Amino acid sequence: ASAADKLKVGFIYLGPIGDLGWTYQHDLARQALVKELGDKIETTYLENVPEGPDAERSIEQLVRAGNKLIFTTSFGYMDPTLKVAKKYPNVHFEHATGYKRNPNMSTYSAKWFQGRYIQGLIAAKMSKSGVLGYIGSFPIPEVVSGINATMLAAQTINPNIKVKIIWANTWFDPGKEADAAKALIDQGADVIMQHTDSPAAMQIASERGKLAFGQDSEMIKFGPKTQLTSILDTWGPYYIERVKAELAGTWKSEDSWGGLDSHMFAMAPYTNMPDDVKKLAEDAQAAIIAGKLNPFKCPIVGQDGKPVECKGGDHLDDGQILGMNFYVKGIDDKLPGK
Amino acid sequence: MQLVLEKRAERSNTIALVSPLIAIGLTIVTMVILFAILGKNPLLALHAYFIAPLTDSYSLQEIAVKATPLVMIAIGLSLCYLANAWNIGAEGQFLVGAVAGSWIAVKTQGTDAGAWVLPAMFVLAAAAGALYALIPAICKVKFGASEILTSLMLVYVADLLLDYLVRGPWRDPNGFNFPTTAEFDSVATVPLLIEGGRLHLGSIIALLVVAAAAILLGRTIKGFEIRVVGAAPRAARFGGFNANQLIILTFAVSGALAGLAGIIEVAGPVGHLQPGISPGYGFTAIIVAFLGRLNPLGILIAGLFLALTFIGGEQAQIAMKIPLDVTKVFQGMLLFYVLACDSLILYRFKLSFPNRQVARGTH
Amino acid sequence: MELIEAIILAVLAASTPLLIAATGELVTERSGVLNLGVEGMMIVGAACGFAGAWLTGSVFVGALFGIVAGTMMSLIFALMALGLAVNQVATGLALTILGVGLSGLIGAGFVGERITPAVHLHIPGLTDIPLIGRVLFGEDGFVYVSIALVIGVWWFLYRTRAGLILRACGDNHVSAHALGYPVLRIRTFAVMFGGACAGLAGAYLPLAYTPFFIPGMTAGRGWIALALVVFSSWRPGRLVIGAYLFGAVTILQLHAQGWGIGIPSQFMSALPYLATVIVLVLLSRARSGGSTAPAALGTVFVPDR
Amino acid sequence: MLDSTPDGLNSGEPPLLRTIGLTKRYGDFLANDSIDIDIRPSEIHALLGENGAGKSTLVKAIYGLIQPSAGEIRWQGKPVVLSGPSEARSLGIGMVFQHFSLFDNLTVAENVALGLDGKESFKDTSSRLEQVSKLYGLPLDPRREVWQLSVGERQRIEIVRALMQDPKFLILDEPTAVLTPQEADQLFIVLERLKAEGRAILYISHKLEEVKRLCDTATILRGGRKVETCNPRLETAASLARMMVGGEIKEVKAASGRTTTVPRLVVNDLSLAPAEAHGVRLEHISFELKGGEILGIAGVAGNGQDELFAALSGERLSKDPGTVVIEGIAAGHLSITQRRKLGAAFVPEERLGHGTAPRMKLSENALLTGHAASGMVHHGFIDTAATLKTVDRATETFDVRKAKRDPEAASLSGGNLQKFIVGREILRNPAVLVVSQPTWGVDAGAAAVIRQALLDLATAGAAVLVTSQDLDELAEIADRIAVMFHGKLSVPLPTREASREKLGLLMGGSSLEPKEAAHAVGA
Ligand SMILES: Nc1ncnc2c1ncn2[C@@H]1O[C@H](COP(=O)(O)OP(=O)(O)OP(=O)(O)O)[C@@H](O)[C@H]1O
Ligand SMILES: Nc1ncnc2c1ncn2[C@@H]1O[C@H](COP(=O)(O)OP(=O)(O)OP(=O)(O)O)[C@@H](O)[C@H]1O
Ligand SMILES: [Mg+2]
Ligand SMILES: [Mg+2]
Repeated sequence: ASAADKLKVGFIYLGPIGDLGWTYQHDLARQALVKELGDKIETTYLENVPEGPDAERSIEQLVRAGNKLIFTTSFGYMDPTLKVAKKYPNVHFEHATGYKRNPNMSTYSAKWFQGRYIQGLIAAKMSKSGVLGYIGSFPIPEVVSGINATMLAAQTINPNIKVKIIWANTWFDPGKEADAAKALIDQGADVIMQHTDSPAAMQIASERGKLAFGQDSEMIKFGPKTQLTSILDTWGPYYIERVKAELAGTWKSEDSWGGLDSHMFAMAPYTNMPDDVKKLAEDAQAAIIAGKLNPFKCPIVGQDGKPVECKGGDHLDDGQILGMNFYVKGIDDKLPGK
Repeated sequence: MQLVLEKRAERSNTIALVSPLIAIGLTIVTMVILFAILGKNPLLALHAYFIAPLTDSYSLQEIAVKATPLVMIAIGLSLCYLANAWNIGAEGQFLVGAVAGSWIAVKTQGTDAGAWVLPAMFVLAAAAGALYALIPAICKVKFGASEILTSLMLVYVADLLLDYLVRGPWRDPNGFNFPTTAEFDSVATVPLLIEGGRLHLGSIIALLVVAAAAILLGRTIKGFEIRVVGAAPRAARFGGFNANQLIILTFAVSGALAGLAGIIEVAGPVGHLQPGISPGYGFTAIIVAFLGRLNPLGILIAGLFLALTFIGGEQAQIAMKIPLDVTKVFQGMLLFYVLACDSLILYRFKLSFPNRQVARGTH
Repeated sequence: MELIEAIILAVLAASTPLLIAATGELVTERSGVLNLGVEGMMIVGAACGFAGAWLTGSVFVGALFGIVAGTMMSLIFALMALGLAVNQVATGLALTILGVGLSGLIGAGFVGERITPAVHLHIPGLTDIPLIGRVLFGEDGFVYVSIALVIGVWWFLYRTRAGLILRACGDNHVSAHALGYPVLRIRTFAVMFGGACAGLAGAYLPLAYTPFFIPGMTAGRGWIALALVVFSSWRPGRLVIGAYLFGAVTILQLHAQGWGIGIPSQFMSALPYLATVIVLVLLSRARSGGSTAPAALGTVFVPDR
Repeated sequence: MLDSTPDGLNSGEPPLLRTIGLTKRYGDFLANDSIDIDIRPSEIHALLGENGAGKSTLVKAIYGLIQPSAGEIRWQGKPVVLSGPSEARSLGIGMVFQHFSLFDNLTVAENVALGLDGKESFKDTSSRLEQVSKLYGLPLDPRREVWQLSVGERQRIEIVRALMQDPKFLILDEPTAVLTPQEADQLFIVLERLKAEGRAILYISHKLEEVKRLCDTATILRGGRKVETCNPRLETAASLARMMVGGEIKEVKAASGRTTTVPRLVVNDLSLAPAEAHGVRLEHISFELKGGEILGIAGVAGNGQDELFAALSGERLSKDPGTVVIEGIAAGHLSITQRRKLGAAFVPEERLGHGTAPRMKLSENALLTGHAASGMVHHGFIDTAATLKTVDRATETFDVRKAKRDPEAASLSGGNLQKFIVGREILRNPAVLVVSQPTWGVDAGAAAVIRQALLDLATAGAAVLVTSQDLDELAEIADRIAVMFHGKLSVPLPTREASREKLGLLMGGSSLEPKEAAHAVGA
């Protein structure tokens, strides 16, 4: 195909492509896409696009530059994407982690809490002190559901497990993330989990001889003896699939909320743990993929001791998870904004 | 060999006119070199930056949208800077204004509140911005605390305040607990000027602000006061002008304008309150103020020009895959050149050679 | 006990880049120049420092790269603000913007790489003394350098003739010029020293704090360094107190969260900034109106020749 | 005019320093035009000229502070090129600057050390400082910071600093401008002693009597050129002045029948704490000034004149309204603008930066003081035409010379700017005019115009208060003269009774009786 009739695919990134985390993973996926379909498509991205008033313009700029399929890769792009989508019905949009859709606007996200559940199992097994350290970015449902899933899993191993939570109030400030990791370790945590983007916490845990989980990307480089596993954002297959659909003319607006079964994300190899723990993790992963294990299986007791309403039959329904704003029993922290 | 400055007896008006052109010329030359180093075709790149955005009405509208908050904030800042009051915290005042204005929008959401909502939001935003700016101003006047630093520190505080509100009390109940308020009602939204576009009433307000500032500075005694206090504080006191009052006043006005810009952004292009409503407008506006030489008309031009570089930078990213960092380098460079060339208004540049040869000249 | 030691260690680490950058800026400001571009010089120092260490495998060389990069940035400032008599506030801001852009370009090639961080001192016996052992004898080189730097700067300013001349330039450039001191040259050196320190402070981040480079990793520390200089009322001794105090507030708010104190984390995050404002006010108040700022700070000087 | 040494004047000895064709150009402006001058050992050589004649420029070039555009300097017969003051100092050239070159926040010892070349330790410098200052009778405390010191003490630092270099040749640029007559006498003793030690001295002063008394040779500059070298002892003050100005100076004439009317400015027991740490406290100042009268206030700079000006103008307010009464209205608490509305006008000492905003146009500077009561502002809007008219009228009435109609204040020469400022105020027909150092740094011609204007204003019925360090000026125009010392004001003496000696004593603080001062009202 000549350059002129190649399909143009655009991406809007929140951070710099070099953030080693969220944006970095999206760009890896874009590169995979180019590798796979490079003769049929041409990709363009805009990096460092703030989630404010500029987002709408940046998205529209991509439309005007001839992009027919546009991935907007952060929650804050939801409304701008919707606005542009309504304006250009012939262009298709893919918005990550949001909940508003349109005939030409899909949403996609991943059930990272499944991965967090596995991490919770590993953490409880590996922790000698019984104290887990959790670095949160912002108390949004995605992060809160991750904490809850971790706790629910950990409690199955050790009912008295404790979690200490520090909100960094940033997705990205390596220095601060490092400080938070230090504070958690100093307060007795021996397994560090993070929901912020840089490898700083992994690095600190490695320095201190503790254990940690990566976030978004493979961080084993920063803690060869430290990383237990990492939740890898692997958007590649999804992007390839959607672009193929676009090429074939079968693209439809969808809501993809992919779990471990969907390849929307993956677990990095289970390392630095004894075989039995590894087996436990692998079994849980298999069970989740097979649909036999649901991290938010009822009954779930809230922090206040009252059972949480079970809207999805024997487990919480998607809406409850997507909008999660409570802690489960056993977390002694107070959820910000509650 | 040494560069020596020689003071001109009087500022050169000719240089004042041509200096921005020289600066732009120098920036372009530097950019051509930088593009060449990066392996990009300089001509195409310059076209993407400067020409392409000017060729269609969509981009022109976007330039106006982007320039609106920049110009509005920069006008306020210019008043401060003219009066020698260094407000670096417009970003915080912008956020606080946005928060305060949004309060009305959030509280009236879903009620059948009438057309008073938007004006009330504007007023409250301006008032909140002004009050927030008064903190550093009063710390300066009463205690002599450096306003540069206090106003800057308060930016971080405002940012966290906004964050707290949208993640807590003001969270959209139907928003799956994401950190944003619900979409504002239409009575709480800034009207668009062109249907289907993004150009909004805020741009007109910004123009009015520019005109008002031009009249204030050029024609009124208050404007004169501001200029004298900054240019010659002791003479100003002799003239009967109170510098402290003016610090308070200019801070309040600039805070009010930043706050107004904040609510206009939120109730306009964004449509709801969320974190990250400002891509650093308050800081970029400082550049705009200086690029515009603290002159209202200059600020209007500078604001549009800087907006052009943002739009152009995006188009260059799309069309030629030029990294965003290049746009930043380019903006920094432009500011350097403008400042350097403006130095020519007051000074002559001379190259002097070690005196040993000169002094022997007549012997 | 161990927790206290750990907190002190974390505070020292968090404070060190602030202390280094602020010490440099203190010297710059003592000579009468206000360089607001610390953040820009730091971030370029971080990018170049990492590049240096990655290319050569040596943290020491990386630190040198950072120093050189910061110095080069400061030379741009010197050319503008001293050579061309441009407004120092505007120049400093422009320097920051330029620095952020440049560091992105320079660092782009090194994203995702990691290096071996600066080693910590270990003297068997001494380092193992409880509570103080690691604090005194178990730090990385940067921490000791930062302390040596402040002491050196104190000694220079108050015990050497060159320091006296530098303070004289900051007090009254017209007089200094009349006595034959090359005011602009002295200030250029002071600005360069400030740049070198900012570069080193920036390099500390990817070389010792978190041994990888990410764009924007200075995250506003340059601005804090500037605030600390005012906080210290331009005295090296108080600068140490200020830097460690700020570091302590930063670290303790994280610990407070870990302990589960039910205050919104946003408020805790805002604490260091609010504390800075309050301390600035209290200090200025204590001086009862009169400022101890170098009298010529931030003013343009164009000598007759 | 290659060798301009007049015959018979020290021609026996070879010159210690000689300049040949020394020229300094600023842009198109020739500040020094081919100046030849010879300085010999054991000579006190005066350098005379009007303001702006190029005296300071010449000595700065000799001291290596500025680089000549052309010409040569010879030291002990050998051509030298001075790259800077430290090179001049190493040759043995010392200098005391017209404007102090001190550092307010450093100690006396540090200030002195900065003026030396640092070959001795700081400790040695301090102890030598004490020796030298004792030796020449110029006492100083090395540990005090400069901002705490009086003007006289500051002058002493400058001189001691120069002496500590053991100079062969000492340049003093207007050293007595800020000294009491008694302090000046003390300085002359030091200078005579230095001369006796074989050192050469280049002495710049506007006080011609002083020059006649002290100096062996005088070189006179006019407009950047050397016009004459002569023996001042053989000249009269008038003939020296004529050489400086290049013509006769217009006499200032007081109208014969000046009558005094009602009190227009009354100050009652005004006391005011200093605004800054090193300011002067005003103590119990009282006087009464009638229409048609000129009251002169003499005194060494830094004795509270600035503070008095601020208190009278309203730049500083006093709590008690009755302390300052303008036109019968208690005004102590009123702002400067309100006082202007009562009919008062003010001319401060500092022209650039206080009296005017240097980088603003004259019309804007007219507005600076005229906005309150001169119809230049309507409903907050500036009437530009009115401001320009004020500029034009001042230009016409006071012969202000400038390059264009409305230039920036800083581009005017000192004398012309001062004429503009005085004109700006006088054109408002003030009932009370308070003026500080009206002719400081102003050449004889312009000074005459300004003094005449003050006299005419008084004749027209205004009350005029003139603060000046120039006793001759006060003698010429004032009806009564009071002396300010340490924030206190002496009883005004009628001018004919105020001899130099009496005033000198008062300026030194000798015979001031506070009780008398407090109750002194009128004459
Ligand atoms: N840097 C400069 N640039 C331009 N002109 C200058 C500069 N310095 C001095 N001049 C001008 O040179 C002339 C001579 O100045 P100089 O200071 O030598 O006068 P002076 O004889 O010492 O006068 P005064 O009695 O007032 O001290 C003046 O007209 C002055 O304005
Ligand atoms: N620093 C300077 N830079 C440029 N030009 C100057 C400077 N100082 C003075 N001039 C120019 O030199 C001229 C003479 O200024 P100056 O004030 O020294 O005059 P003057 O000879 O002392 O006159 P007057 O006797 O009226 O005071 C002015 O017209 C002014 O334009
Ligand atoms: Mg002079
Ligand atoms: Mg003059």
